[in-house]
Amino acid sequence: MHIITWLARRVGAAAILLWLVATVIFIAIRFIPGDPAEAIMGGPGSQASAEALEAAREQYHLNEPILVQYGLYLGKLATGDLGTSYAQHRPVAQVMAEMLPATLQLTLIALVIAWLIAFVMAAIAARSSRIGQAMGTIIEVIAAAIPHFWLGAMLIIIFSTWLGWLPAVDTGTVQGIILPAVTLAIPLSGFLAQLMRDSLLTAMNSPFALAARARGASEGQVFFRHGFRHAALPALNLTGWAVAASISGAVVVEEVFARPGLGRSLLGAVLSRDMPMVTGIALFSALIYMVVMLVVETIEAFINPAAARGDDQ
Amino acid sequence: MTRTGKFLAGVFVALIAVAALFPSLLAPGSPLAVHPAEAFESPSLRHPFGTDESGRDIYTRVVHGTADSLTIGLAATGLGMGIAVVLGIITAFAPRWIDSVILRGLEVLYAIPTLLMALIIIAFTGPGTTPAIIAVGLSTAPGYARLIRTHLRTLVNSEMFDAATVLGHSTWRKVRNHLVPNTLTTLLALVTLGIGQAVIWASALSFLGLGTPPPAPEWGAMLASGRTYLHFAWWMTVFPGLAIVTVAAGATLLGRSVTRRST
Amino acid sequence: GCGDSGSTQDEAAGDPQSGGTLIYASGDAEPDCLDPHYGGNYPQGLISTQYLETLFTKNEDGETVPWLAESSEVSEDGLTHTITLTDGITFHDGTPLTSEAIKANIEHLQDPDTASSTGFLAVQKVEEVELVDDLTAELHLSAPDNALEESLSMHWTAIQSPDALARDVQENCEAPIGTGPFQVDSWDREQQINLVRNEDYVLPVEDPERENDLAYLDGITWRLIPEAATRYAALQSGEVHIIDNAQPDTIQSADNANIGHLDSPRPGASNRIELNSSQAPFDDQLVREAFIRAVDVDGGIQALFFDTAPRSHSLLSSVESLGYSDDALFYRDVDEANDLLDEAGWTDRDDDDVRMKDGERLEIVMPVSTNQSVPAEQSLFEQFQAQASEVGFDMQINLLDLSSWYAALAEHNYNLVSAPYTKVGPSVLRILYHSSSIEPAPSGYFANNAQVDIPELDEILIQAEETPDGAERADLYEQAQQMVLEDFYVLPLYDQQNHFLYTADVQGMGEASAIAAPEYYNVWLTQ
Amino acid sequence: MSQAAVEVKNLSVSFPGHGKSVIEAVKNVSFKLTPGKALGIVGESGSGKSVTARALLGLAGGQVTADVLNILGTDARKLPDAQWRELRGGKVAMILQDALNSLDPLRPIHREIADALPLARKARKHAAVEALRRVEMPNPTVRADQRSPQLSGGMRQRALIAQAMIGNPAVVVADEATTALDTRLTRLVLDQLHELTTQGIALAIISHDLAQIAQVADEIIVMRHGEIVEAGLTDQILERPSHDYTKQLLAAVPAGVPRFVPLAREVSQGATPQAGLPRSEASRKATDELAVEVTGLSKTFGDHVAVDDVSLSIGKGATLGLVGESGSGKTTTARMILGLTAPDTGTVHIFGEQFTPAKEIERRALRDRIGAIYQDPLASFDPRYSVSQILINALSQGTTSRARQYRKRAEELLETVELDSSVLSRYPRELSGGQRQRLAIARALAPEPDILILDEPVSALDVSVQATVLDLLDRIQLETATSYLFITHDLAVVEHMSDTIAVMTNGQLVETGIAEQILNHPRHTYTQELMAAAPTWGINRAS
Ligand SMILES: Nc1ncnc2c1ncn2[C@@H]1O[C@H](COP(=O)(O)OP(=O)(O)OP(=O)(O)O)[C@@H](O)[C@H]1O
Ligand SMILES: Nc1ncnc2c1ncn2[C@@H]1O[C@H](COP(=O)(O)OP(=O)(O)OP(=O)(O)O)[C@@H](O)[C@H]1O
Ligand SMILES: [Mg+2]
Ligand SMILES: [Mg+2]
Ligand code: NI
Repeated sequence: MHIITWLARRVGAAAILLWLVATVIFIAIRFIPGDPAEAIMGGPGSQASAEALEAAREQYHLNEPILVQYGLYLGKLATGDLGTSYAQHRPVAQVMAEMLPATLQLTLIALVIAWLIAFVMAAIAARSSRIGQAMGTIIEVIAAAIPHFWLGAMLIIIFSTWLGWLPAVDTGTVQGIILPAVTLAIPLSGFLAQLMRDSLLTAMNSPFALAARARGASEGQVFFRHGFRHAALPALNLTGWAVAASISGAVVVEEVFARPGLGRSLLGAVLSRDMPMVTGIALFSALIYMVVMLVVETIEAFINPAAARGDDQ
Repeated sequence: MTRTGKFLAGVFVALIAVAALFPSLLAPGSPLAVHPAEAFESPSLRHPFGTDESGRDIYTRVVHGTADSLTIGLAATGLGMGIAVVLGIITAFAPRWIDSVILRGLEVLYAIPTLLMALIIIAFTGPGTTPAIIAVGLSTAPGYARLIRTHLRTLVNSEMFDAATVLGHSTWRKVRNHLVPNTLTTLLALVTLGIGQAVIWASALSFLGLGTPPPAPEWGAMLASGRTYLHFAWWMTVFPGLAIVTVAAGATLLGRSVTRRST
Repeated sequence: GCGDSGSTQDEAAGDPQSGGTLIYASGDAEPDCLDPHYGGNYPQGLISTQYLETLFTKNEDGETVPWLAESSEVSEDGLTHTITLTDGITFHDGTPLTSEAIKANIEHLQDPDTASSTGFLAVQKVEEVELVDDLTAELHLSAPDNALEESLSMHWTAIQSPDALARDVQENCEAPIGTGPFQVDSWDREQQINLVRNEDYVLPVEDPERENDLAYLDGITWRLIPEAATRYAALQSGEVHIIDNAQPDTIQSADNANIGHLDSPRPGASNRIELNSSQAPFDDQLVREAFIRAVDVDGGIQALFFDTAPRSHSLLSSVESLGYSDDALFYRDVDEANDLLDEAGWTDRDDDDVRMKDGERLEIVMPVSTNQSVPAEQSLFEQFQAQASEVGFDMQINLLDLSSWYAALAEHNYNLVSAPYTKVGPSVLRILYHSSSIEPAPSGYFANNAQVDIPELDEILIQAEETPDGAERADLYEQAQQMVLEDFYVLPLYDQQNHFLYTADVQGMGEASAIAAPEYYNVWLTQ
Repeated sequence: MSQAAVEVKNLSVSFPGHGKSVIEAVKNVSFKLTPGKALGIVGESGSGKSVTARALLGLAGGQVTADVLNILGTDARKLPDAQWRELRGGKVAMILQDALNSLDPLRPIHREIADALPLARKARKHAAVEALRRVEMPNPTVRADQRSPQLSGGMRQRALIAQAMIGNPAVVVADEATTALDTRLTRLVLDQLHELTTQGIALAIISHDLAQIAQVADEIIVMRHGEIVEAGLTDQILERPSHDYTKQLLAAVPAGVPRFVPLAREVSQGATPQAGLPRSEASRKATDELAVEVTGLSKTFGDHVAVDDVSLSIGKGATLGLVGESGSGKTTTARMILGLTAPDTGTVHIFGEQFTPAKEIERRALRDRIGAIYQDPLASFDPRYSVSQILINALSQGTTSRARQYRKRAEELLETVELDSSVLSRYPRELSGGQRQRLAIARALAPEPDILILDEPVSALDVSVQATVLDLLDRIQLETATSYLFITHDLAVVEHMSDTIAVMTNGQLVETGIAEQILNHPRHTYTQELMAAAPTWGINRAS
């Protein structure tokens, strides 16, 4: 298939997916108990007057029939207008534009770190003895089982309080992002390493690895030329999920490390029933997921063109 | 698994089971009894895990919390798995168009991060134990559903199934003889793997103040309250945290060994 | 203010130096609005103290003294307050401070669209503001109010530029314009609020120690770090200079860590639990008393607060000179609690050992705002929960975010509540216990959470506010407090905690506004 | 004889087994490799051929001992790994057994071929293309950039040979270089290997198929259970095999053996008890009744036409052999006949009744009459079922897998396929390849079908096991007059098994006819090509 048709198809599929996400969230929000007008007026505690509520309904088109609202909503989305935050009374797009870079930075760095850790763990485990293997499994499983918030707290104690090496909160500097990113990365790396090691082991024991040895390749060469690629594939496959998981993790990590970002905004938005904000963040997460999937598939296509074209495997 | 491995796994499962079903056998005290005068005691013989800010014995709370945390993990996984099985079966057997519609739907849900979905669900229900279960269950369902669908599809298209077809077995018999038993093993593996993650997700919700409310000795909630005293009473955070990690990791290891055995 | 621990460092560090940005880490919820007229909660007061100023303030002896006002006068009948402003003060937007501002600000507070709660109640009695000249205004009251100047010393009534107030509410929330030593530069939501020095600042009251009127600090970065442990870790590692809402355990260990501590108890009400007397079971005084007997306040405070919070037996903060305290009323006696409940008719027990009466369980609900109750306080309530259950209460604690908490109160869905209320002066008692406070303010908040509804008490509170005689005022307030305490509407706990920790390079800490919010005008950083 | 390139004396290799036991994979093996000569190593599966070969590169993996292990003048017994690496590839090259998997699917094959060459990047690629050209890879420049999944089995095999050749080695070891290749490709690869010896390379060629090795090897050693049972010049081994095992191996080659003549003779006894040899075709009940009649079957996957208008028929009690290269549509045809894949067009009739198109319910009555056996039997068993459960499940129409009443029938079935009833409690994965294939046959026989569809039933088995399975199939057909559709790519097998032969290529049936006629007088060019490639066997079958 031509690369452009391929890309166009993927982008088309992504657009449909976004539309579906938007619809699901629209429906979900209609079902959330409570009066959206009340949320706009500052929550149920505000006891806003009936006129004020009516005005809010008017302003946010909450009086229209549901289909009209849906149409308005989609129309706005199509033009990139995510609406106005109930709580902050600012355009959601503006709020997100402020928050998104921080979260993206955090998740991307975390992803890279997770990949590195996973890779090193897998490499060490794959080359060690049976006991080493078992230890490796246990370490990976434990890493994958650590809750973010606990890990974050422990890292702060160790690296900020005891050792004083790294700042506990975001300082806007490079050091400031290390602990949050590592917190996010470690559980992820546990998952990735488990996957990687299995395929790494398979690859290192495969006939083609033997063939490489038979033509004089050293263990290192076998590892980098063959093992690495094969280990990377399944982990790469998991990256879409990993990004989604990191965004989940970011909710907690941003809270622990007092970092601004989508995660914290989301928590606030959910607590204050700020539905435009929730919608915006959900759509953006879905968008990020899809962009990542697209990138992942492109990389995969690069590593393994046959699979991408659907040839025999 | 080696013999020692099996033994250790057995002991682990037994301990967890006892802690969940008969916590008083392991820790006779009450997990809720406060003793302000004994607050913040560091681990000692009397209080192996120390005491918390209200002088409650953390060991007792951790043991009694097993049921709560595990119930959340089990219930959430059960819920997620239940939905996933239904969807998985529908997608695996229904006509192609239904399959692709549901598949799209699952992809949509999959594209929304778990915690985000859980938070949205909690926006419906308000915080609490049951909402946390529902939230975690619903938000993990799409992932399971995809796995189960793939598994079922593979089975249905397998030569094993073909062989039964050629022998003239009816669909129902094929399902009963091959599909259900082979899927159960996979489900068991998934469930054990899922419980650990569900416990973690639920504790994350507790941490955010959206899960089980205090003073119930749910581990996530204990952690959430312990983190305030992180600099002063590390034992309040370390032990419930270890409990979560142990159970989650233990369940994963168990799940892995189940998967191993069934392949 | 009371700078107990800050002053010792001052001398050692030498002369104040200009420059540097103070990094402040707040554990409070992010304000919805930086204009403290809007709503009016303590976090707004804390930050607006830096960029807004009030007409009056408190001196070191706790007396109300003029600040932006140069002088004030009360008419014989107590119905007219004449306020004259200090000349030569300009707002951050360059407009001069005139009497017009007093009118604009009071009207702003009274405008329902502002959705003011605290400030609204403070100026409730002002009927009209009449401009006498450029600097003088007359406030005409509906009834005498001897607390008016105290009320006007609070930042919830701080003076803002009339031009700025004319803007859209939302716009004004983003960057209120006042006369303070700092001004709002920008607001990065969920991260920080950036304040910069007001380069045109004029100190309304001469200070012989100051060479020029400008603040030493270039600015203040007001960060939001809700996690207590993270906040403290950030302080320890020097990433932030000051943290608020310091945890008791960290306060205790701060001394060893070369960290300064400022204890600035808030004025107004003490921190207390109010028992909702409007509905069962606390409509019965016996049950209220039984609850109070059942719980161990002293033990809990001792364990949880590490001697940083002395027990209070008063409705008012220890900084309020007219506070009345009765230790004898509050003690723990479980047997007595049981007897009281028996006497009140709660004699049956269900399977969970909860008392019953006429088929009703002895259930009490306590919504707790996680934004307002620090973890130690939440733990204290948990202890109460356990102790109350020993005598047969089924006490349920609902941890809620602020908005849901307000909603729970608005729906009267509570039996117990701990709601902080900060106001300067004893007139807070009228706000908290006058039956009219059962009606919600425009913001939706009603302050009489105990729902005390005693006509006699109402009268005393009004009288206390209207009398021009200081001694009579004190006497009336004492009567009022006695009534509320003796009928067990309230369980006092401790002063409203207001602890700040700061690193060794912060100098000059200790000054605070009338609402006990630290001021950073005189604070400087050693470089 | 010239100077030996490799000399091995008393080579033994052992692996740690379960617990403290030791697997002696190779025991006291001695041989020499001479420049310009080819040594053939034959033996059944697991006899230690590959381990021996790998030992020549220091890759045996286990505990290696030898009195002499001399490789190109180097004593390789205690060689450090770095020095081994100098030998590997450059001086001693190996074509690994598993050709389909010996190229990394993620790397372009030019890299796989040339990455060991000490040259610049461009030059390496150039060398790889040249090497591919030498092994007659079609379109070498394009192929060089492709990855192994894009290559057919034969192409991969040739790429591996190119890889072995590129460093100009003095010794080449080819391990089962032709397994899984169809006849034409086998021929080609064998020719290319032979070409090596003419270039003065010392060649070791390994196979379980004596006949194939005979094409190339100058000398042969026969291995069994890790030991050499017989060694000698090729002619001598083929004509005057002295060891019984060698004789058995020779007899097992189906090429040229008439129908129904057993292949797996216990040579010492002269004949297998069941098969009163030689049975003639005349002993079969010949009828004209058609068991299977297929008309106009077509199937398209996406835009790929897998099967194109195929019509064929199988008489009752007769065998139709279906041959064709890989991907020609054989399996798809079989699946359509079995009603597992719905054809786009065409019909299938079983004993005159319509089987396709039809609803599965309607088919069920006919299902009893048609059974199937697959290339990979393991995949067709539920891994959770033991042998007895598998059989009882089949016997009871899937109603139960435990009921006692079927036990006896199950044992009878096992007896029919010459399996001991002791395997009843075992699981399929615990059986050997030959046993599994028998179990598959036993299961297929449970409903006493009149037709068996056999899709490459012996491709995965080595010759001796293959022989027993083929004999079994013969016997069943004689006893029950079952019709067979026998799919294979092995001409020798098809010749031995079929009454009629159908030849497929690219989804089309190009030629159908009496076996004899197709084999000796092919009309279609494709068939002619196929036949020309078949090895000629100069084996003396007299024992
Ligand atoms: N790495 C290993 N570990 C343990 N046992 C091994 C190992 N490699 C080979 N073996 C055993 O050594 C024996 C000989 O194996 P080898 O691969 O040499 O057989 P082969 O003659 O090549 O068979 P085939 O025709 O199936 O390729 C077998 O029993 C095998 O199980
Ligand atoms: N389910 C399917 N979907 C798509 N293509 C298929 C499918 N099954 C078979 N094909 C394609 O149809 C063609 C014929 O396949 P088939 O398996 O029938 O070949 P074959 O002759 O049995 O080959 P082999 O000898 O390798 O088994 C191949 O190109 C194959 O890739
Ligand atoms: Mg081999
Ligand atoms: Mg096939
Ligand atoms: Ni003071």
